[in-house]
Amino acid sequence: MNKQLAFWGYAALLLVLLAAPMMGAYPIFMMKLFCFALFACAFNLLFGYTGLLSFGHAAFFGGSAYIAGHVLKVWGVTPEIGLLLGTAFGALLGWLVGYLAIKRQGIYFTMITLALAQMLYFVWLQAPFTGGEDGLQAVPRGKLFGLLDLRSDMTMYYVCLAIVVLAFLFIMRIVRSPFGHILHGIKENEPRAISLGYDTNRFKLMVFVLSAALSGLAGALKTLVLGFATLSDVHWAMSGHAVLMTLVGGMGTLSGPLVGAVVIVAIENKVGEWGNWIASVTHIDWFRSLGESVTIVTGFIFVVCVLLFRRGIVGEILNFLRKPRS
Amino acid sequence: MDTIFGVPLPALLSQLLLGLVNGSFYAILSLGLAVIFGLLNVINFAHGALFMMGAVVTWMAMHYLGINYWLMLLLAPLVVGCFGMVIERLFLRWIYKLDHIYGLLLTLGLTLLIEGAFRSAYGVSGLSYSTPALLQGGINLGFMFMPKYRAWVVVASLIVCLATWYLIEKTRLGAYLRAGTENPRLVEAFGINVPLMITLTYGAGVALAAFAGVLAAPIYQVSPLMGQNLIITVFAVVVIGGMGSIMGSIVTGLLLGVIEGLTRVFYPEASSTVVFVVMAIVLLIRPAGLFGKEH
Amino acid sequence: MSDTILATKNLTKEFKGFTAVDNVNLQVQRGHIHALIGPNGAGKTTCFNLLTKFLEPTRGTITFNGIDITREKSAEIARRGVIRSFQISAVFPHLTLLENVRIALQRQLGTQYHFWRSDKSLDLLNDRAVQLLAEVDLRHLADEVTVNLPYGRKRALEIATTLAMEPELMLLDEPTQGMGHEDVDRVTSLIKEVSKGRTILMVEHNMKVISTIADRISVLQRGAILAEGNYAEVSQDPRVMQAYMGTTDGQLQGAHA
Amino acid sequence: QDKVVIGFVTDMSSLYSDVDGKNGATAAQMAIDDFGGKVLGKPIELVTADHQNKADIAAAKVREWIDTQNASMILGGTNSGTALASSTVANEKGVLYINNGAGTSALTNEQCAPLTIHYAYDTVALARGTGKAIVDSGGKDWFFLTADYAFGHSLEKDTAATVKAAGGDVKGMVRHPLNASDFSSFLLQAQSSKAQILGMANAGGDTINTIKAANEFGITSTMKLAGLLLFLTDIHSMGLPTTQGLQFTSSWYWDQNDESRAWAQKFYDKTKRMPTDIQAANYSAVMNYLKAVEEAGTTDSKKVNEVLRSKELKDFYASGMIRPDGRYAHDMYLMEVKKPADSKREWDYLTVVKTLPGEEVWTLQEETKCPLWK
Amino acid sequence: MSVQVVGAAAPALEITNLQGWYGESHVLHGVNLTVQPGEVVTLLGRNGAGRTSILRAITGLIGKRAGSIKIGGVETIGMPTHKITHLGLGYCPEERGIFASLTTEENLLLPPVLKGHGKGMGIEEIYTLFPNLQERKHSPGTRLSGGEQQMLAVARILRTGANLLLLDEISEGLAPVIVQALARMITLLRQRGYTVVMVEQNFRFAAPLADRFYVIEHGQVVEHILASELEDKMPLLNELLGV
Ligand SMILES: Nc1ncnc2c1ncn2[C@@H]1O[C@H](COP(=O)(O)OP(=O)(O)OP(=O)(O)O)[C@@H](O)[C@H]1O
Ligand SMILES: Nc1ncnc2c1ncn2[C@@H]1O[C@H](COP(=O)(O)OP(=O)(O)OP(=O)(O)O)[C@@H](O)[C@H]1O
Ligand SMILES: [Mg+2]
Ligand SMILES: [Mg+2]
Repeated sequence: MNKQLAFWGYAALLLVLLAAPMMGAYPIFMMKLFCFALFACAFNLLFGYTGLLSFGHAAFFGGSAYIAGHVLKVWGVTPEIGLLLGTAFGALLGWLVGYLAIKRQGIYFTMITLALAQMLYFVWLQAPFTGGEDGLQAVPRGKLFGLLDLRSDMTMYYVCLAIVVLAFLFIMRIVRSPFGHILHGIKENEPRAISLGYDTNRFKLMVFVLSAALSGLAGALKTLVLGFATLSDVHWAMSGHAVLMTLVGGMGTLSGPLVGAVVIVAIENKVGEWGNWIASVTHIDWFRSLGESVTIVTGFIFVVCVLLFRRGIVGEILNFLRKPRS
Repeated sequence: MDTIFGVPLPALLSQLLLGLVNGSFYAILSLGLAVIFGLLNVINFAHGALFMMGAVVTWMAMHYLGINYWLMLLLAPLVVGCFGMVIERLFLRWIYKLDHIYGLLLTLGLTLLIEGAFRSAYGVSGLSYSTPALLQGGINLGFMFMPKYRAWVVVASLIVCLATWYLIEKTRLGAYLRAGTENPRLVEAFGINVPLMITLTYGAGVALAAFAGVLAAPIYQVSPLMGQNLIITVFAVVVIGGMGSIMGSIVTGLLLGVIEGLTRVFYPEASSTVVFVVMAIVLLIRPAGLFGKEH
Repeated sequence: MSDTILATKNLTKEFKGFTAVDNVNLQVQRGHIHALIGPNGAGKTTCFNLLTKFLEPTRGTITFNGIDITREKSAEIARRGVIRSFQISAVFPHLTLLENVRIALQRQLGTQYHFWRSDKSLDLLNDRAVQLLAEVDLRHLADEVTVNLPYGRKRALEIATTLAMEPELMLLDEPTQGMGHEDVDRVTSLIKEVSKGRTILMVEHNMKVISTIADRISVLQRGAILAEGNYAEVSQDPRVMQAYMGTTDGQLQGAHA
Repeated sequence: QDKVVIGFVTDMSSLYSDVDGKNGATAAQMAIDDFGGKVLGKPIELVTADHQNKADIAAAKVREWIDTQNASMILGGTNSGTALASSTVANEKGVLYINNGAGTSALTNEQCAPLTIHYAYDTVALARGTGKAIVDSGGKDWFFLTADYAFGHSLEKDTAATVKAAGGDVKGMVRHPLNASDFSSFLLQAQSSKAQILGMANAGGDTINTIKAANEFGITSTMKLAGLLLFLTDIHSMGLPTTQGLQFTSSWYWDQNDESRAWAQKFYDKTKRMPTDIQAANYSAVMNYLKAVEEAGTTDSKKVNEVLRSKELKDFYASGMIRPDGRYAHDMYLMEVKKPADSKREWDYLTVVKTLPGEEVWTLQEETKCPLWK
Repeated sequence: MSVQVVGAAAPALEITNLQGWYGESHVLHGVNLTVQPGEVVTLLGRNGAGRTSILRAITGLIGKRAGSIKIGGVETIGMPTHKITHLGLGYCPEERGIFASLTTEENLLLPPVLKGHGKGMGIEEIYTLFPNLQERKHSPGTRLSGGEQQMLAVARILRTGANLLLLDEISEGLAPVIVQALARMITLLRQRGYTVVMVEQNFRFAAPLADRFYVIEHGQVVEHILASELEDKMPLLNELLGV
């Protein structure tokens, strides 16, 4: 019953997304949303399903964004190769960071990923090809497989949608695979999983690499869509974003990060307008300054989420649906 | 004899001393983090923001009320400590039973709020605070000119660090605190007012940050963003030292200040990355950090 | 293959100037229920920790089925068929009972790393899982979430999970601790039941349990083996009575009922 | 379309929000008000957004304004990354893009675009202005303190080249990580080089903390500090005692002449702060744009752009031509910070030491990589 | 809070209609029991019957509670845990609660001596009772063996001078020789006038020690047995406990 509901829900969502650009939705904005949604889902694979909170995912997202940007622009490779290399880079970096980080558990793990990502931030800042503060700009979209011209936003939109849907299905499969079940076990009780003969570090490393690779894909795709990669992609605030999107949407739920990404990206882009609107309705002029206070609003959401809606939007809904039954 | 790897010995010596000054800040900040983590199990991301608050409050007191530096050395930690206690009562109180992660996220949210509030009030270029008259000028050490104020920073923070260490590791109150970290309910069942103790502890940890803030005010530009970059480095210090280890955070703080100082001479570009490199190496060899206990 | 499934030679563990396990030479016969008893702090749990490599031995060797496993990692040893249970209960709290057992069964499929495979491939384990739950009388609770179970049930589940591993050698650390009489009896017969075709090494303070099921008993004291033999032999040993039983009147029920 | 929309995207909440930010928007709005609030009979609307220093947000905003509100000009603020991204989008959409806050000279060089105008300053001018002026006044031996990333490197490189060309000498340099907070160690290295001039090829908090530490360690008594990227607000926040004697280049100063003073006073009445050169440039740019619209009789970007580039601009902010590469080539000024005793009132901080002619300070035609100006 | 002594007649512990919850699950459904000063009372029951929960409710450690719990005549239902303890309570939890960051000796010395109550045992006396603890006094508390930790948990509250002891399964996991020592200890405590409420699985251990027994089932008292009635009610008891 529930499963069917979910299936139809996803199907309806897909239909809406397929039709969206025709109905006047803004393709670039939608694509940006997709990239962040994918990033959040990849992050959630680690956080929600394995219980490992990485605070360094910007390193994979942004790192791959740079790499993809560089190979697309300077080497002039085709988009699919750019995405592939970006993803591979995410995986490689994920392996390195993961190898160091999984030596510790819980919050230690978190701090290590944060610190390593911050170290990488300095690398990106200094590396000549990233353009420092200017960022890597004017990355061409090129032709997919040398055939399909992505310069058209419409074409790009459908390619982007296809990639993100496939990636999402892939994540879904990981979660519901034999591997995913062990991950769940590790999340619940790691010593027990060890005593059952599972090499938990290997599982953790694997899922870390998978998550990093998918984050890398998200970053590379973002570069392809928007045409640039900049320092904010590798800044720790980006990692914080992944956490926030997952938390707001509902961690450990498949669709939570999607919802979270929509909410957060919308806030980031629209809070100023909303502020003006509230100000015009309530006649309290203070709200007009909301646009300059995105960080304050973000901070507020963090606090409210942690204190009141720990399950996140989707999590709370699921919980609500579940309750009357049991 | 008078050069090491091409660097003159006196120059090296002065760099070591300067490193020690920075190390003092790391020590006192990571100590506060360690105290809070150790006793509340909360990763206090807001530590940087509260450090900043210590500095800004010092500036405000001077600017609006004419209260001098020396008084603020006491008052700022008190004020910010009280603010911390309010935070603890209002927010942190509800999340102790949850995973650490929530503490981190909550305090991250608070950081954004606090920094945002100060930024709207004071902008980002910051405010200037002058060195107290008593400590202006410097001492010529022969090989370098050491501003008196910097020497004072080292002394003041060492005293505060050691006093804190003694309090936690060697006194009865410290034993309550340590036990309280593991099983607060049980300690309460022994007749100790744990909620109050936790509130005070958070206040104290925060006061340490504020104290560092006061010390920093005359050296650095007092700005709403001054805590942002420091906090990540301090996190790394805490990880290297072994989280929750009091002595570990003090020693590692000082040590890293010195290592950073040396890097500034031999490979300046890497001086803010070196902390993370050290962290990676330490973790490879000792996953629990230099002073941490393996569970 | 010899009849000795597990043997230790001069096994020693020192903690900062304190020897918890001291030159222990333990021989466990295949098919036996072998009990390790001894006063508190004698080193029994430490011994288990060494055998499963949760601790690194200071000295000595461990051989399992004639193979030296001293240097192997915990997970490797588990894969060889040496499975332990913990002194505190170890379950996956937010999974159902069925899923708990299935996680243990999954390893036999060898697909644990297959993140691309559907979890439908795991359904073929359900029958076996239910069967295992039935063995410990938990079948009716198969779809309950574990966290809600009382302690004794969790222990039973833990045993079921352990059985799922088809262990050749099971290490049980105080399996009846914290259980009511009912449960103690159930678990005792359960252990007897599952010992068919495998070997069990257990730590237990409940003498009634020991006397009913143990084939052979080693008594540890201060890290060293004090006495060995079957129940009758060991219980007659005055040293054992002095160090462990505490009563010198030959009444060997111990304090436990 | 019944109104003319100008979009202004800048950093309103973090690192650069003081030099431009909210008050930058105020300046732009002042221009609209002074113009009469209407052009070609349609009301003018200023829409603003905070890009939080994120290029994706800046680009998205620009795109959105153009697509959904039919914005006819985009005014861009601080941060190079966001500026380059916005420029790309605006040009793609055929809309005029004028930037004031960003330092990057790439806007008019490698990444120049037909509809992009770089209005206030760029790093090349800052480097050349300060470098040449100081060497000319006798500061021959330089030591550089450089922020170790692309921006710092280019400031250092440009200044060093100028210094050498003017007959000066570079004694050494040290590259520090971004946000290094403690500069004492680097300063000791600078001091031991025995150079006369300390060129600070860094920005914002790094420059500020360098200056503070230089005072504390008595470096200022042996070396003269040269800021390569400094703003009035920086001086304001540090105060004169720490900054006195410091030299740097700026495109404008409020106390330059009667016209600038008059405008600055109006600005001050609204914001309680004196304007930075960027904020003044915002006013000037919007004003000139509106005049050009009127003259062109349309808001069509191509036409307005042609008008803007066709003649010499002149107002209280600056005068000069917009070159084919998009650079508004006006004069720049070498400033020196006053001694506290010479400062008569709040915000009375600088004296103009020297005017740097517009023909010299900007990227020259023979150097440019901009295809539009070959 | 004034501690009113309601005369010598006030029971050491008086529980009426106690309700208790963990989050949303209701585990105690109206418990009534009374313990007079100097008595040793044992709570019996099957696993999960709610015995531990009763002790937790008394100390205020359960999620939520309602009804009435009077200690020495003082109503405590609204009090925070740390205040309740100062009425002379000593609690030894089922899970032992040894602190890893403290050494054995620090663990032992941790609970503060309660003012205005009996004199606690001296440290010497405790070490004679549990020689293991003395031997390992400088090692971290959780490095002790399971049994040693159990001893430490009991020893710890004997020091504070609490005169109402709540002991949860203290014989669990101990070697017979130590269990016998504990039995002697409880007899001793009783002679010294302590009031003891024990939860025990090990009936053999509890039987000779207790004055009275309460049998708990589903969060309620279902049977009350005096030591003198024990023989007679044995079959009933066996049935209740499922022996
Ligand atoms: N990690 C450790 N560090 C230091 N000492 C330890 C450590 N682990 C155990 N010990 C000590 O080693 C001795 C043996 O402990 P062990 O847990 O093996 O005892 P046991 O026989 O299982 O006792 P019990 O029956 O009480 O569970 C104890 O005295 C204990 O204090
Ligand atoms: N922390 C908790 N959260 C939710 N339910 C709990 C919790 N602790 C105990 N329970 C439930 O409360 C009921 C009573 O448990 P309690 O521990 O009081 O029983 P007990 O008689 O002491 O049994 P045991 O022999 O297992 O110690 C049980 O059903 C148990 O599952
Ligand atoms: Mg043991
Ligand atoms: Mg119990």
